Amino acid sequence: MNLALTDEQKLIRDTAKDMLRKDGARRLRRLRDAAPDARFSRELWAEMGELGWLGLTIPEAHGGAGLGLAELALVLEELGRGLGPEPVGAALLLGAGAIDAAGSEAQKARFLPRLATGEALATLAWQEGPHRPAPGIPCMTVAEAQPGGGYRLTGEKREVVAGANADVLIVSARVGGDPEPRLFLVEAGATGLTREALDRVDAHPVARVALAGVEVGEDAALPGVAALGGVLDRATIGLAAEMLGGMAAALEMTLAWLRERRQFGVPIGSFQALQHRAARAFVELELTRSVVMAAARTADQAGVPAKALAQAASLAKARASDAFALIADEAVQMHGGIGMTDEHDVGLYLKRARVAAQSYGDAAWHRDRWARLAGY
Amino acid sequence: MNLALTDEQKLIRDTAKDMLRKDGARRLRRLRDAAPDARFSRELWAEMGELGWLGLTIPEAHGGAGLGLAELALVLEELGRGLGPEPVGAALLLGAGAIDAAGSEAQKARFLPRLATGEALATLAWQEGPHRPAPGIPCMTVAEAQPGGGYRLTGEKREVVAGANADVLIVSARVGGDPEPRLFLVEAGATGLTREALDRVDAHPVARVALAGVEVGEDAALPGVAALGGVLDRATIGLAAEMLGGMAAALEMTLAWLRERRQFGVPIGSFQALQHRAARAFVELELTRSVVMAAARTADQAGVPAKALAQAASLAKARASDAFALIADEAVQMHGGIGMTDEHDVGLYLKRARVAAQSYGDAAWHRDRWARLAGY
Amino acid sequence: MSRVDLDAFRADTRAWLEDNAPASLRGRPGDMFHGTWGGRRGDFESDDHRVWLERMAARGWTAPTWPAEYGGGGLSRKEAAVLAEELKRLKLPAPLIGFGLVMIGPTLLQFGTEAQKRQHLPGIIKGEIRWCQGYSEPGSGSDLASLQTSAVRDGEQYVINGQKIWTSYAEKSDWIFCLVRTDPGARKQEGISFILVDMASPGVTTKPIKLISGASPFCEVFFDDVRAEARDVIGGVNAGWTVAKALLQHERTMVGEVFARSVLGGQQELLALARAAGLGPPEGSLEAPLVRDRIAQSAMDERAFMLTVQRLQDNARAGQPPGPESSILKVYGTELNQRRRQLAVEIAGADGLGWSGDAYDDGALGLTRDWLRSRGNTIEGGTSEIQLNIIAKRVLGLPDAGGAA
Amino acid sequence: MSRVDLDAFRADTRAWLEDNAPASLRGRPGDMFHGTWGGRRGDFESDDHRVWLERMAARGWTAPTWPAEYGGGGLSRKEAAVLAEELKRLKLPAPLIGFGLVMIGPTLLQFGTEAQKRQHLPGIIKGEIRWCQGYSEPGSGSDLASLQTSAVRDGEQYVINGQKIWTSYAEKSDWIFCLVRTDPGARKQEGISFILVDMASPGVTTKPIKLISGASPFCEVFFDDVRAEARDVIGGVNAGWTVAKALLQHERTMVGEVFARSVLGGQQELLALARAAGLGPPEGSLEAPLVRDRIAQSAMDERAFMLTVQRLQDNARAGQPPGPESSILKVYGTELNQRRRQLAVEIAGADGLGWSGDAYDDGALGLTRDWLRSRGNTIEGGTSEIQLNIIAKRVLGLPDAGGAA
Repeated sequence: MNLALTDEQKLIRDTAKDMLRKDGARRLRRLRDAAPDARFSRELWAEMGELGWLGLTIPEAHGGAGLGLAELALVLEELGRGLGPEPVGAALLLGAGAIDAAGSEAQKARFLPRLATGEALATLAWQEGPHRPAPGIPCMTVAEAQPGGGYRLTGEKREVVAGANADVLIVSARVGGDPEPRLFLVEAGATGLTREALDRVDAHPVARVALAGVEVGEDAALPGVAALGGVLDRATIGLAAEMLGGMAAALEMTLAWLRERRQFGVPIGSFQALQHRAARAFVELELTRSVVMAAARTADQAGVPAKALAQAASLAKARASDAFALIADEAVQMHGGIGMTDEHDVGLYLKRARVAAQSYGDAAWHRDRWARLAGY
Repeated sequence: MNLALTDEQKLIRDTAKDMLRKDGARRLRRLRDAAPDARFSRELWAEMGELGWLGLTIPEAHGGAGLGLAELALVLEELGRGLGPEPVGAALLLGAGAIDAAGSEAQKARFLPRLATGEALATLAWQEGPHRPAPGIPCMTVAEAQPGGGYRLTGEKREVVAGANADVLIVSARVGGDPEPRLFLVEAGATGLTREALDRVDAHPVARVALAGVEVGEDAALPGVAALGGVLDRATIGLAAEMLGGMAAALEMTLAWLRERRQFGVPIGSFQALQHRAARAFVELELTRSVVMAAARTADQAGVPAKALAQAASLAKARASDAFALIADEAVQMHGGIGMTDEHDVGLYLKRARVAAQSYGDAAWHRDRWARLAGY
Repeated sequence: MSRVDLDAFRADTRAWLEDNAPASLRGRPGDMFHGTWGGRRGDFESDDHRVWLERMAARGWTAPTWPAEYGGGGLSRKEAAVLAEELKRLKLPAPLIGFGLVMIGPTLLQFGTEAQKRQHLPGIIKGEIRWCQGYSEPGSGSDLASLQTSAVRDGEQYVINGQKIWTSYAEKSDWIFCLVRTDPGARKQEGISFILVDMASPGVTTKPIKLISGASPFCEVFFDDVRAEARDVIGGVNAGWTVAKALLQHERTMVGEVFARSVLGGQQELLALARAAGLGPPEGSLEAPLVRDRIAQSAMDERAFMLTVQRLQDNARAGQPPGPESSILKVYGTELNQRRRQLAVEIAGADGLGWSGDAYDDGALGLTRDWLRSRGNTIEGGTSEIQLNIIAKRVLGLPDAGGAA
Repeated sequence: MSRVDLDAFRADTRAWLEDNAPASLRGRPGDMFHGTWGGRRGDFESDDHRVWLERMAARGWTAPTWPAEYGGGGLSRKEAAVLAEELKRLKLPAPLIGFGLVMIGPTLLQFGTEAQKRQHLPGIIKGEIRWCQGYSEPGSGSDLASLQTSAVRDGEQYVINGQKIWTSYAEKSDWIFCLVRTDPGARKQEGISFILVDMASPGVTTKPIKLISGASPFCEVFFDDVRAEARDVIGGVNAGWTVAKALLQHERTMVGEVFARSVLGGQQELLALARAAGLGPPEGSLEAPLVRDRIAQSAMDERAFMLTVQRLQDNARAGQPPGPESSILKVYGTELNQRRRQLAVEIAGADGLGWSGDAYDDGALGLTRDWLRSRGNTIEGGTSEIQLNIIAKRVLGLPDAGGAA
């Protein structure tokens, strides 16, 4: 594993910087003024597809670029820096990711090319409570095998990223007595499917999804079993990458303010107490960068064991959660009153930091998992 | 409850300051150069008794001053400020305290007057493991009732304050199937009693005590049952008061150094990062003072419920543990290299802070108890 | 006053309250920020609230210890304590709250001339005039003394131009107490005056500031050739900094005490949230040990803070007046509240992250907003950094490096 | 060098090591602080250690990448990496450790004249001369440039008077590299020279400093009319500050990496302590959830730190040389170690608080001493405060307030 960027990776990062980071906060503000179920721009999405962002990690055979999570992480970092609200990580790592990890060749051929172009959006509906569940808590959504073939899905899902906007929902559900859920493709128009877009504090698109006996065909079941864990771990790493970008931007914005804002006749950045706190924030940022890069590279290793992937993901997410929260809090505090105003962007980072910290398992959840994986 | 000092209390504090605080570190250094079992000066003890310190909380009927823990706490605070190693808190709150709380009138009349003068030293042997035990872990020392009357004590005790020097050990032991231990008086010369003085990092006198079938008479059993908890809570508050003194002294010593030490042409105390850390240490000190004073006053309330006493003790000890550790760490750090040398007193506070933090239950233990007492 | 007299006062007070306190208000104690603010545009939650204010104000019991000659209650500290106890017994709300009673009133009592007291105190006590504070400016936050709003003498008046920011409830207030620069040539602290301005004066405009929590408790206030009376300068021309500092210290103590009250009951709230989030059964031991430890820590910090508030009050009663130590309360109380608000959101998980909509219940939406609002606690009323500077220099005597505080 | 050549080098190296590395040393990799320090008084743990040093030094493999002309190995970075891997494969200790190899040697390579390199490098490489560092003085800690030890020119020599402090292992060292003031009239950084002094010179005395942990790894060094050669000034007279700073940065990187290695295995140690203290069964889930959480936090911090060390190394190999970012490693690595040492003592409880005596086993006594010693980590080698100053100013570009760093 090499933790320096290759020239190709630098190029991807710089391109993302020019196109995805820029204007992110403006896009976010525009979307948050829209109704919750309109917090997704199909035009922009198609444009992103055209530019190749949405196929980055989709195999070349299915119309993607076939790149790794190491590359996607750079894109998500830039998106996070700019506060961009587009569900790129969820679409690629949860939606396309689940189909790629667990789908049949036919399912891949049917969906992945449309996802890569941005023609369609897929997401994963897996969460059922306000927290990521502790081990041993079963999935409550059930898929009853139907006498004539196919399944009937019943249950409720929440915190589904872009759930109100997706064309395809991949739904986790238990079949019979199996403890591990399986994954099922549910298309947007399905009878019995209702979706309620949420107005969450970060204004990112997210929804609750109810399945009241949604009937799907035999071909809606993804054949891969036990794939959910790996898909979630990759998405968790993607989220940590986005958080890395967010904390980097919040810190940079704060450093600029510390240099510019004058009180008592000097820039406030010359006050040593603030300098030391900024330096500590930077140390946390740098450590987070290391674990995020390492996690993405671990995920890209061929045949990586599930345990190694889980450890890397938990390491990245636990640290990113704590570091982003710390840096966002410090950023608002160091901005002073202006940081508390809605018109300043720094508060948007604070909001995103908290939502992200509490998504896909918070820091304590991931420390618990780390210990469990290490056998204690 | 009034948290301001009365004039009488101020007088006690000032007297203790002149006599107990002064020279404490010198006394400690002299004792730590002695063998572990010689870490107690009987002459100094008698002198303290003569001056009235050792009878402060012993009832007037038994030769003491009959004052409260609020007053003793001021004395212990001054002792702690000066690093005085004399087991005043243990002697009064564990030794005399147990006899006062659980003893018969005859036992009180026999022992308390000698303890008040310093002619004899009593302590309590209750701890059996490296930590204060979690609830539900029974006392392993047993007292078998003997056919001819009296008891036979078998077990091991550790971290017994002044255990190698005490004339009387009060030993907790289970009788028959009772879950709660009873207390027994064991005199120093008893057959089957062995005591090993420990060389602990803080150089305070402490010992391991083994009881290999020590036989005691019927009159060695203290009649009061279920008194141990209250005695320990009072001693815990006493320790927190000593810790309050320690942290106050460590902070004052550090403030003096910050004013005096010059680097880069200015006193290092003019560096804002150090100023803010010193200010935060002071905030912690002031909060600790409040909880210690409140706990001592709670203990002095007539008929105080056991739960209220336990809550007050846990509040005081948890906070004192964390605050003293923080302040001692900061004190060494702000002293720089000189703070790491054996010849400077600041390191002695660091050592005492850690021992005290981990005695009678650490901060986490007391938070756990607080939650239990509050029903969650 | 003897114990017998006090007992008689208590009996009288109790009887009067039983007779006069509207039944609908009993059991609704309110707090420092929720109650009747009064003022020209004062609206009341109910007619009973208005009656309650009028009856209490008539006795001067909106300001129980202020001199009776200005309309105050003229009570001794001990009598006032008895009144507070009796109000608490019936769980009655304060008849009137606001910055008149806790900020400008005490300042007038300390620095005002007899004429100024007679002019302004009765309106405060009766709840007829609501006050706001004009201190900070966009370029003068922590460095308050660098303020630029100018006041130029013109006959018996001053003409004021400039901008204030972070003025609480400016749009609902009748008068503002302001710091203005009356001598632009003097060293910065020495050219400042403390002046009272009628918000109805021509040239005063206000604009609300929307916070990250969505609320707008603060305003910008603009002064465009606003004319104020020279007789409304408090403490002397160019001597306003002394007045301002005394008021700030008072504000810190108050903010600390407000937080002391607001943190009460934190343990029960957090526990209820944890149980609701499935982290424990409806009663008994919590199953999430880390959350349990943090709730206990928060509850114990809360108790330690309350005891510190009490200790400083007890010391004050024993003749040790509150000094810069009040900064301790400001620093600790605000950070304690922030920790508690964040913990509440963490316990609630995704349920604590809603912004609006039926998918979240009102309690849950309050968690999000309260958490966001709490981030400002360590900024408003003197940042934590300023408080730490004050502690370091004025309490601990550490040497000045120049600059801040 | 092509992959084929590297493979050949690996095969040769492996064969040579199999033939030459004493069997008794295999499986004993040692660390940065435990190994053969060499020097005139160098004693060896065993004859095999001496043989191992001699054989490796003969090939220059004590300093693999240093030029062969001075006795070094003359290996490329890639070859040196292969050698390191092969040593690791057999778990062999470094043949030689010490400040000659990691501090003064690299400094001589960067700043020394040809004559200076020829004079001093071979002794370092062969392990014949052990070096120590004379930087700090009692009055000059963080403010190193205020140092007062004077060196006055006298013919081809300098006469040195003054005192150094915090010199590691001075009493066991043969030479010292020193900062001395050669121009007392110049501005403080500009009158300093970097000079090499033989510790056997008349007038040099050393006195150990006892630490709170009981150990004495540091000394005071006194110079009383000590004569050093003018040819042993490195980097030019009055130009020593540049040399000193380069060496300090190197030291910080090294200290960070040393901590990186020393924290390895922290999780297993803490777990074993917790199980021994009865907080969990010999295998499987720990029953003390708070301790478990802290062990996990510590282990995860350790892993994050290791990955950061690796990332900076990978960046360096990719052509991004280590700059002031190395201060990150110093700050974080030392605090991580402190947290770990304190956690170990807390887990052990009363068993982790012994000072001496049979009542405590050796492992337990080590816990106490290691915890105490760790408190110095954030002071020695540039305090955390200095590192944070460096990060704030040189990495983050925050404005200088004058003074420190």
